[in-house]
Amino acid sequence: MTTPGGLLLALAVLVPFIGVLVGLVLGGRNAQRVAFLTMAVGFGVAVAVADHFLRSGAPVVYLLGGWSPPLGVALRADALAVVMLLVVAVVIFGIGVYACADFGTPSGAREARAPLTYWLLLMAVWGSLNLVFVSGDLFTLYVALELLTFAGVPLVSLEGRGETLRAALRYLLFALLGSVLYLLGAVLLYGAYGTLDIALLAAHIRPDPATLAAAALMTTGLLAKTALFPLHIWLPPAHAGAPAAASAVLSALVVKGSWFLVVRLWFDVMPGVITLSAAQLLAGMGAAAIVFGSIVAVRQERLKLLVAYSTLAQIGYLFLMFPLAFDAGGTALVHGGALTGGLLQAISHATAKAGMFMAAGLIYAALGHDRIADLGGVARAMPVTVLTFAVAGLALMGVVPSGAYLAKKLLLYAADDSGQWWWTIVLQGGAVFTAGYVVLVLVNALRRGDGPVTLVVRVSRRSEFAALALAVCSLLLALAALGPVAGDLVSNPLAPAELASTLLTFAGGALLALGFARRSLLVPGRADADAGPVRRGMVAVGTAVANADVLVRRWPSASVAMLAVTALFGWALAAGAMSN
Amino acid sequence: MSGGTLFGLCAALLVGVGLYGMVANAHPLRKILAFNIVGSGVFLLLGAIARRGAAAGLGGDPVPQALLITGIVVAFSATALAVAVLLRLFDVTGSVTLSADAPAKPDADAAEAPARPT
Amino acid sequence: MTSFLDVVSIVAIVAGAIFFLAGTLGLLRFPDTFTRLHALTKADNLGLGLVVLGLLPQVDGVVAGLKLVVVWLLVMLAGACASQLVARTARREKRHD
Amino acid sequence: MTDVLNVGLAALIVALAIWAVFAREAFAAVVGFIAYGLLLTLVWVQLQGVDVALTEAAIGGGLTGALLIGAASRLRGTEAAARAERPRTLVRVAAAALSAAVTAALAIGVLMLPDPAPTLAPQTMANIAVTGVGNPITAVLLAFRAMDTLLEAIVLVFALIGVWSLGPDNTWGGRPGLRHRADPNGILAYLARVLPPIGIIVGTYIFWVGADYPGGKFQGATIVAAMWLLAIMAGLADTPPVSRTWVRVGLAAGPLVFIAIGLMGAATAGAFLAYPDGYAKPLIIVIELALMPTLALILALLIAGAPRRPVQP
Repeated sequence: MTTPGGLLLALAVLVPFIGVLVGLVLGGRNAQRVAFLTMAVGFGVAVAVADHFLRSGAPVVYLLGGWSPPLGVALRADALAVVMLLVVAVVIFGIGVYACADFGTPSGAREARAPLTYWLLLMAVWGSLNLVFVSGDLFTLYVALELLTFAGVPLVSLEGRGETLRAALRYLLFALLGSVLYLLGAVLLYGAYGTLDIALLAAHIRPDPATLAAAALMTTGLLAKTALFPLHIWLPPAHAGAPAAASAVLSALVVKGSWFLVVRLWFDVMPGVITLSAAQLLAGMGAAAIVFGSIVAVRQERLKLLVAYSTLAQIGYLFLMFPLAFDAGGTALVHGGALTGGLLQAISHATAKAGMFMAAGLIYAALGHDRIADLGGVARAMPVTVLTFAVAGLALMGVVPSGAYLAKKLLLYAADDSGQWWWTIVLQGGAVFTAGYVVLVLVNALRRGDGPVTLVVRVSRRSEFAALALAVCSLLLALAALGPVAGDLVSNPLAPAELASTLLTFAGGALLALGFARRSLLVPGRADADAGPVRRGMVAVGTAVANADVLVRRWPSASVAMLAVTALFGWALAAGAMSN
Repeated sequence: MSGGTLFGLCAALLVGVGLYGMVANAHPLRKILAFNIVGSGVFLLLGAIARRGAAAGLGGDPVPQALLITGIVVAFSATALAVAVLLRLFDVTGSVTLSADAPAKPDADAAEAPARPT
Repeated sequence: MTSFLDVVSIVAIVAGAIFFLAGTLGLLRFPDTFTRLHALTKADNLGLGLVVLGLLPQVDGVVAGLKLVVVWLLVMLAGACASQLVARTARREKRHD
Repeated sequence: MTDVLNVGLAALIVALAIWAVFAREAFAAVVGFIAYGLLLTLVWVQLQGVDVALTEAAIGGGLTGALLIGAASRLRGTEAAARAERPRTLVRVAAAALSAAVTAALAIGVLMLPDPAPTLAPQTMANIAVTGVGNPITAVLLAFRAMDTLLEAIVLVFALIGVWSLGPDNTWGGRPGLRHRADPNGILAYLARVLPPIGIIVGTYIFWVGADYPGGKFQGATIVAAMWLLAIMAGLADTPPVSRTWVRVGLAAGPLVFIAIGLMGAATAGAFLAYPDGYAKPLIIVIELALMPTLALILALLIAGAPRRPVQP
């Protein structure tokens, strides 16, 4: 049944889409104005949805056209959806403010290609994401996924250079392969149950062959769109090649859409069908992503690529919660502390990574390059931007009171409760890997340059502060989450235990950076051959990992990997169904 | 064997053939073509399922048939966008290879600073 | 009367099918573009025309019959124009094989 | 007899799919794919989906085929290089094995689907009277699942924005695609003069009967778009500059009217995309009427590509 405030869900989707259409008609400078108007209205809608949700304490539901499923399509907003609606509204606004400097159209100028398409696509991404969050029908969700892809791909190639076009094509083709697998799964589900409504499916789902095949296909398709290791073929070139204002959208928001759908599918459509071994497989891919992505990130010479590989590692984090979210018997996924932790992780990554990409973009614009080794002196020239990078880095590492900190706490509790000690190690170790590349960048940025830094372009103050604001949001997220989540989880950041853990993380990160960095961190000019055996060993490992990355990201290996992951999931699910 | 089951099995074959084509063909245009074959296999499966749901005097379940029409249009949009990216890639670089995506040399990249609207 | 019309239908459609078969055979076996086109037009025009003729007694209503005739005419138009274009391209590119 | 026909059809389709994947030349593969699309149309008829058959013929075979064949002839020179990049045998064997595994899993899934099959046909027929239309698929597309249809129009708009974003900076606002020139007295120009009036009538007819019989805005719009493209290819017409106001308005009008009527439903009939009692059919026709030109415009412009020729001031 439609609940009060239900129409707001339709508006959350329609407002950005109307913005795209009106912006297209008015064109030129007006597209940007329409975008900001849309952001104001859309934010209001998101707040109103949250208000209705908090007051009733139950999901907000809307039956489109008044037709109830299975014949009609329902929109639903549970706690997950409400939180994501709000977060995306905030992040889009932050990115929008940042993008004014890059994609603003001065008065009197003729309409230009990149600015117009940027503002239209920004709204397009937003509306598509909102649809992903609130849609209650697996086919409508398929359309939402495709909308998201069609909005994301042109963002990658906005600058029109050959390598970005190649990245866009890889992204599009791989994403299409992913979405076709998703659709295949949805079709099987319709054949088995005669409905695609999430709530109705959840009530009838049973572990028969069609359902298991559907689960494996849909999960893998979505993972390909999320770029979880080893399906990250498209992510590094696409995210690093796009203009910073677009990278922020792609990295902070677009990948969260398909991640959110995995959560929906596993927790809300087939919680009893998913087996613990499938969840371990998923989280195992996540753990591999953290190690792999972080090491390759530290091996990068260019800041934007480093940040892109950091996204690869952070996506891994988002999947660690799945094996920790099972009920006591290990038979079904339940909404609980682990899921809250995963959600917080997603939010803190969305805000921190947006801030980080923006900071990287500002540095690129100001220096005319983003070579990490040549960042010396930039901290003095652009203190706000380097601070942004540092704050975002701290937030990603999970320092108190960041959202990632709280997320880690929740996941650690869940790991303890379920006795899965190995995830405790991954969770603790993951922060050290994050610290590795953050330390690498900060050491280089804080180093005194050879001479005074010459800035090619004066970057906009407004952009700098928009980036900082998003990073600070991420760092203070735990405080905002205090209300809904138990307060005793957040401790004083200066308490000895916390301080020690933070320092330990930094120290571990520094060791990783020392070992893996492409150029010696302490003595910039020193050749690796003169280094000690440990450093040489680590360089060898780093090179091997980077080479493996090149291999994994070839089209044939990546697409074979996609099919293999499908088969593995099918096997993990079928084995569980047979033993039950 | 009913038409629904026969074409359902045919759909399974088309999906397999198309998936293989997406992996094994190097040319992006052939990948796009193979994507369309996988896509039509998926659609055919849904069509077979619709046919199995014939009832109430209808030859097939109209809901999946309506989904099919939407799906075909979405697949066409995807193809149009992919072909446009591919042709532009060819125009700009003179080649269509998807490999060799190693990051450009930093110096070469610094030389062509991003075109920032002023 | 009905059976007579049925016989007409069967004869016309079978004849049409034979023209289609001959046209396809020609398309596969003839040596160059122009002769292949020649074979193809037999299938398009005569084959389809006979099939339409055979179907005419079977339809109910004048409108449905008219639609069939329009289909035939449109195919002839499109076929004739397409053949022309193919033949001209073939001649320009001097590709007769 | 029908069984033999169906088995033959299925075998032919699989064979053409294999041809499209394995053929040496892209052009030959695309030609195989177009034939494949046409045969698929027959399959849809066999599966009692005439609406789907029309869509498949128009879009799956027709427009997609046109798009691919244009691309194949432009990219002819790149094929040799691509052939050299063919994956190694090991990868191909792995791909074949895994694809076969997917096929096998699907086949098991198909054979084990529940019997009797779940269906929404009775529910559709029980509620179709409210919508006032006679074609159940139109009822699903414009009443029960109208949201999907709205989103589908928006998908097309997004795709077009994406295609346009791929043009060079200096031709922004200009005309998409290349200027086609053809002999004004040639056969193509003749066809482009004779066919469009008929095509537009046929397209409108297919659109008009869609409310009660197989057909609808999409299939109709495709035919109209094809007629326009024919005129463009024959040099009788040109693509419009993408900065023209009428183009922009035309692109947005269909979805915006759809949304406006939907919101009117929220105010008067209790839900977004609901229709007030007794007004369902006229409103559905208004929506289709508004969508049809938008769809025709978008479909044609998607084929035409990114703006490449600046407008002369």
